[in-house]
Amino acid sequence: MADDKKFAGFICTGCGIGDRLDAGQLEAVAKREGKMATCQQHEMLCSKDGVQLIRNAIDTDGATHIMIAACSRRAKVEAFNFTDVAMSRANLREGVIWARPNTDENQETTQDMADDYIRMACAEVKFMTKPHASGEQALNKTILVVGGGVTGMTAALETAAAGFSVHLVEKTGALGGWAAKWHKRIPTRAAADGVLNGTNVDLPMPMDNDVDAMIAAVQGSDKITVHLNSTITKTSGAPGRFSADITTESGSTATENFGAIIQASGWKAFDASGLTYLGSANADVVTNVELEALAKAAGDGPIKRPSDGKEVKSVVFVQNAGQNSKEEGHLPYHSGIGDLVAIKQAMYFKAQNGKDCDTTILFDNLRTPGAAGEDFYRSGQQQMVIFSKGKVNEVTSAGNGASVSFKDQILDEDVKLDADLVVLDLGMVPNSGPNPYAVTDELEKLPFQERDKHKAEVEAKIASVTIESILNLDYRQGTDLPHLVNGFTDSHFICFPYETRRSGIYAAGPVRRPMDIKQAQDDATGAAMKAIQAAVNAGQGSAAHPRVGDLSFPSFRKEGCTQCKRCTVECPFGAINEDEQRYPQFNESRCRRCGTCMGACPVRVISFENYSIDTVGQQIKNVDMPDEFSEKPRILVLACENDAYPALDQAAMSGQEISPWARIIPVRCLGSVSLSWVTDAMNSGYDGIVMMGCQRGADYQCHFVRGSTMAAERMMKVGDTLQTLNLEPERVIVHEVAITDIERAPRLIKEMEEVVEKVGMSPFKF
Amino acid sequence: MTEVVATNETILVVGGGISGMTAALEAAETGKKVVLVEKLPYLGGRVSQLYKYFPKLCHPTCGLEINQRRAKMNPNLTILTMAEVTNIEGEAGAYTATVKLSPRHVNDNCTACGECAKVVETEFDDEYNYGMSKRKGAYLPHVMAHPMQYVIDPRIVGTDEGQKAKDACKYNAVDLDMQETEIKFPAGAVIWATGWQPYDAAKIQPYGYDRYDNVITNVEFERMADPKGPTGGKIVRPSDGKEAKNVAFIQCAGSRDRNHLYHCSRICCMASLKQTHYVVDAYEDAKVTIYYIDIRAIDRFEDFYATVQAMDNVTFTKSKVANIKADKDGNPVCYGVDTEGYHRYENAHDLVVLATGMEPSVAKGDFPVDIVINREGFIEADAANGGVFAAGSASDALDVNRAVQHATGAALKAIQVVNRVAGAEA
Amino acid sequence: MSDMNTAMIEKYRNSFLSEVEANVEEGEWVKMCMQCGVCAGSCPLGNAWEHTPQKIFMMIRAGKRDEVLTSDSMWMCTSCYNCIVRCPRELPITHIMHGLAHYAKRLGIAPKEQPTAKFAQLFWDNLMKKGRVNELKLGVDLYFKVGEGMKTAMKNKDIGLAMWKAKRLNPMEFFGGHSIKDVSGLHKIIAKAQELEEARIAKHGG
Amino acid sequence: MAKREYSFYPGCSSQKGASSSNYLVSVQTMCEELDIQLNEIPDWNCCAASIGYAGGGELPRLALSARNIALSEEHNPGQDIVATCAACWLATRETQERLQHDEGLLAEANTALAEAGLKLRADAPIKHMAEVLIQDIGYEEIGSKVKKPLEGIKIAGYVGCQTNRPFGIAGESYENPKYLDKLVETLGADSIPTYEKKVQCCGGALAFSEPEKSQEMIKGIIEAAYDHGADMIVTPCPVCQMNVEVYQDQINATHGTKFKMPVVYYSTLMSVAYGRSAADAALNGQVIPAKKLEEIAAK
Repeated sequence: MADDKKFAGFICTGCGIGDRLDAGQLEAVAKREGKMATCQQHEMLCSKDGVQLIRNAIDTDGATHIMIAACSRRAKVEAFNFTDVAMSRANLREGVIWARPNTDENQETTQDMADDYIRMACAEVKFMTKPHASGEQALNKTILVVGGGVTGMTAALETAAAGFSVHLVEKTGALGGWAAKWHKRIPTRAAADGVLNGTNVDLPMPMDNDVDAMIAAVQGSDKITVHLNSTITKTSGAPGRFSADITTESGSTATENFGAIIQASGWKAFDASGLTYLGSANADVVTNVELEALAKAAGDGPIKRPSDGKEVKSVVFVQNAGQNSKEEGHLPYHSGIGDLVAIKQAMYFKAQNGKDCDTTILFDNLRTPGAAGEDFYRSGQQQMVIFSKGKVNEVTSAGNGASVSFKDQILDEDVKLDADLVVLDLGMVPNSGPNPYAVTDELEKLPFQERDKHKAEVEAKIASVTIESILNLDYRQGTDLPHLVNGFTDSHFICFPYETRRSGIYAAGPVRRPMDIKQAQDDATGAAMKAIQAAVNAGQGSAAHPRVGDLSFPSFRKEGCTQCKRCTVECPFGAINEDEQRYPQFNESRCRRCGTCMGACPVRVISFENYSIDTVGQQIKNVDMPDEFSEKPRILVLACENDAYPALDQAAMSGQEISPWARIIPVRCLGSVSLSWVTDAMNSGYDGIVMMGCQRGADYQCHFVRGSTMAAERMMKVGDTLQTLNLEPERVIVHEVAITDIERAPRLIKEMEEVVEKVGMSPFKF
Repeated sequence: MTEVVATNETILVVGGGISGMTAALEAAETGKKVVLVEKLPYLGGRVSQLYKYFPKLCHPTCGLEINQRRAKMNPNLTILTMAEVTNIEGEAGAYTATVKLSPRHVNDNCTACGECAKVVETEFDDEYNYGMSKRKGAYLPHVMAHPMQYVIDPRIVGTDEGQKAKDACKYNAVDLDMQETEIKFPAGAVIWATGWQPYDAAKIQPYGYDRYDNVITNVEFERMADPKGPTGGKIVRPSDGKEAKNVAFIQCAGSRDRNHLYHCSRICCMASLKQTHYVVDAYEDAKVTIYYIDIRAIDRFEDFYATVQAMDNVTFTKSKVANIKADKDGNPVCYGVDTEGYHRYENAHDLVVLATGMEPSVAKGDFPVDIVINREGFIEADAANGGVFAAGSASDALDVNRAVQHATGAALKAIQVVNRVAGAEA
Repeated sequence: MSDMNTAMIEKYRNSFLSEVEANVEEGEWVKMCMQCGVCAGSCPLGNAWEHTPQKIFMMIRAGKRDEVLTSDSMWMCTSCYNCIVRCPRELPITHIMHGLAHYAKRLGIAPKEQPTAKFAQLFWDNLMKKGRVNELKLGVDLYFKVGEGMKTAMKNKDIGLAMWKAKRLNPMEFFGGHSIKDVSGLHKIIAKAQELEEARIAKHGG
Repeated sequence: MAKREYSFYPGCSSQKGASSSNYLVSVQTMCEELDIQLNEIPDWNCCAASIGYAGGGELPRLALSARNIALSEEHNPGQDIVATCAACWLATRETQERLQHDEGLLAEANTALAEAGLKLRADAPIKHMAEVLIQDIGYEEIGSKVKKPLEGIKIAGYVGCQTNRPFGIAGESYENPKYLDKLVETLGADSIPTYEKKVQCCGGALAFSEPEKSQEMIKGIIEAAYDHGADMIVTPCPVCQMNVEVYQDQINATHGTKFKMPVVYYSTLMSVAYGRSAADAALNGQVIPAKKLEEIAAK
């Protein structure tokens, strides 16, 4: 294709660009230096006829590569949406005229900036090609659901209802999971419209368990294939072409292909045996899970206490048993739904053992959120359930039954309370597979320099616990979904809760976060949505979140590859495997197009069609470099396109100045920044480099999760490179910049300006 | 005149906040045609007015940037701003929606160059900052607004201020003759994502929001903490602009209260813990008091709660403040009883922040379609709703994370309907 | 009733709560309290309360029968209704306080020397005589039955004098004074009402 | 404008020679001016205020007000019941609502009333005189009758408890009712909208039994009025009026204050503003004379 490239440039003179800048000169630069075959000016390029001008250049003059010099690439996206050509944009509005004061003494430097952005945009587009989908995937309309509890069944039913097929794999011999064991459900609704406040009004009551109906629906669906007593022994491939081995207890294996995967592996009850101080050994002290069995066994009759079968006349619920505690053998988090469960179970006694059965709930903060939650609390009070803010110290045996010692925090006194039965509110523990990043996560809690020292012991510690795999992925980076915290596989994004680090595999239900049936069902429906979407997008070869619709994907020059494996290790999404000759295998539809592999590659062989070592490297090289004595330093700014770049745009929009020496290049992610860009820039005479990425660490804000971390680690080594060039290390700096830093981001560039003043201009200007 | 190309396979999403955007984008990115209707001039809803999210303390505009980019690039998505759904007729698979379009008085020619705002002098309360600051009669709602187009306030149309704006525009983008119009189009399924609004704090009379300058709401405090906000991110007293270092948060201000909102608004506890960080980060000698009935922190939020509990300049008091009176220096004084062991208090603060709850944006009885709502006015999932599905905070008081999950599910519910219509599947 | 006074009430049992629910005016609301304390903070008498209303509700649910009924806290209520209008759960706290006070009185375990308890009784007896309150007799009764007799009377004599000057106090009231015509009718009505109420309470183990 | 008729429940304290007899006098004057006819409920009895609870149980106390309502229904059929005393109004209206919402209680009440050959529907609206003024008559008409505007007088509107809670005046807030201020302005005087003790309880119920407690509260009410430069306090409640007015000497004695703050009724103000004599306005009923009103009345 390279031969018949046809370059066309377009310069908008609207929004003051024409008034502030010498458009003629810009055009000259684009043609002479930028090698644009044609370059046209327009006073409003985003207008209908401006857009038509471009359209014609493409359709009639056959332009294949266009350079648009106008506003920021974030503006007028809909107007400049030419998907059939390679396109670059020079940011003359937000990037230049709005970022600089309109005064004569600034005129020259402002024009310099604009000229450079034209050069850069021309250079960039020259090395781009219009991305094409590889056609690696076809649309596969079958979804794999792992786990046959309420979450899994809901995911299966909702997926089927959208016209997709499902294979539902359940480890045990029956569908239904925990929910099938429950006597009744927490109500899903708040009080109906029109219900008044009162002491005897129609408030939500525990609901009948409808799991059997669900099971029937699943078994009755012609789109759902159920595999009982089965597990996943191998998963390979990528969205659109997953292949999974479904193996039965008896050992027979069936291999099926899937478009996407939903992991609904659920939860297990926290092991109470450690809670001896709460009487866990006492027969009449039961867990909230065990109580469901007692209640179910009693049918609608009175619940009897285990020790001697006496009808329970008094019961105490000990909330948060062993939860929210950093102590050994306790749960460090809170399961959240325990109080709703306790209210539900207290109502069992009111209904089955009589209204005069005394039920006391000892809570710390009563967690009954939302509309339905608060109404259920009222409902419990209406039933004369007694709620007491109490801190339980111990549960001791009193012959049969048990006695609870607690501090009533309202009455401010210590109480010893006898009861026929005591119920412990236990937390939910996720059923997740081994965390692929267990070691890294542990090590990153330590300061960088200490990590190597402790690596061995951490690895040993992690290896000492064996966790059964759920998915058995044959991925280079591990067999299962990464953990967020405490074993939960939830994504760490607040705005994008389903974005796991394994494209096309979505977790749902209590494996992501402790939740009740209703939440799990809502969650399963969302996961089903994402799974279907992943299959559809994979079928078109387009990227998943956040670069949705991006058709470009990484490729590499085999002859140049040294098989160093950096790319396979550093890919935040575990997208890259190694083929039998140990070369990287990119698995396009697992790839999120962040370019971290490109940044990682020491020999620069990895590239995207529209984003490569050259598309950026050439921009750096093509900046006009004034000589050492010009007093015109040049500062290269590599800014994350999601946060830092928008922050700089907004800075300009709100009247902040940006240094006239800065030349800003947006990058997909700081993780995609190749060290070679830094060394090239230094060699070609830049006086300073400012890199702006997202916050890293526990509360990372990087949309590619590890990108900014990877960049930071790489740049720690840049010091050495500078030493060899004997340049001052402070000429290169990496900052964490948020999209809200509209005042700070320009200041950070200014600070580099001051550094340059201090250490002097670079000697590498030729 | 806005044209909307739609069929019975089109999904109508009502409300362009985080839930509506999510539902619309998830459906559109699955290849469905979607029409998104938003009553304000920009997308993003309440989330765009927040400074940070709990528990990560990251920035909502970061996700908004991505969602807006998704929206700009997606050919399946039609966005109508300043638009309100006034009627929905028909049944699942065959609805007809009537939408009222209010005049923006600015057309798509707008390049957001801002010349109109430069010449207009008339100022109005800035809704984006809950009236804590002023904006011009020609304005960009906020610096991240999408669509990135200015708005001419109808109040200057017909005045020479309006004419000035028109004359200042080089691109014929200002259209003072623009009229309110009404359009009808078909849709197979509807996602109702009209979200929430802060409860009117003036109704909580004992707290004197309507009488004391230094009693503000949590949503106002959020704008105050934002560097782009009315105080440039400074936490100060509205009455005299002095630094507000001794700040009180009053939980359940309007929530869990039969005089106001029956329901627990779920997010307010976490929001106040988050805002406590703002205060503590702003001032070395900050002092924060949180008056609460129950702190409702769950799962991941528990750690967030623990971090704030560990701060030695933060006090938690289990008490619903009885009332507030201002002392001679304008300090709001909280009166009440700490119920843990009965201690009467009378605490003066620099600033009191009412953790006001969420109420549904659409009042009972104002829905343009038959829909099952509960006592609190939230939409219940019900077969009777046919092809209309609630998404996010229209269904319950939800935090952003849960709202987005719920909206993603709502998108599938809608897709199921239009897929049945299509007979074809996806 | 006496046996009920000594009835063994266990901790955190519904028995006392049920007793209050059945026998105390508006008692069925006690279970709905969520311990926010807004009533406690709203009471104009503030520190005069040994146990605040919200605490009393917790004590009832904790089965502290004697501590509640013998407490003088309920007698602190000035019927200002601040708590009622602010209560997020709409408990009619003023009435519950009156109800508890009356119930304690009825059981004969209300604090003997509580002045308001005495005054409230005097007020009732006074109005029962002629169907209308005789302020003068009430005042005088007060000085001698509640206050320290002559001392209190002397302390307040100036007020009496001033009121008399303002024609807002009539010494002649001491003899006869205002009355309704159908006093016996009123008495019959009240007697019947009392009888009905006794019956109701008896039914609920009063 | 047709005469307005109401079934009137004066209450014990406004009887001749009783503590708020002056209230009744000024109310009658005010009504004459506003063309209101008050038809006293024949043989009405005491409502037990909110202090009868020691001796009287729930039902007996309800029965007291029930009897008054029944008598009104019988003798003044179709007329709204109006009370001038906050306690009377509250007790009667509360009884009304309780009986309306509890059929059992209504039945029991009727059984009791039957003893005296009475019966009760409990459906007539029960109003405080302030409601009559604001809702039935309105500020405009009230203002139109003003002959001598109360110019130059600064008056603190003290609403108190029971006129304000739990029912209050429609559209007014419990924490910051504005109707007395509006009324004061309507009569040409200066109001004090920021008077923070507007709804502070005066401890009326404890005035006799525990004076030190109630007088502490009264002190705050008067102090605040002085702080705002008030010439006098106006109130719609006889208990408040008496409490706040008559104990000022004792408070001065105990706390070394120099209180001499007149406390008047809205009806006193109106009677004067409507050009009636000091006697008609019952200014002679003041324990602490309202000099500024006397001057205007004398003009």
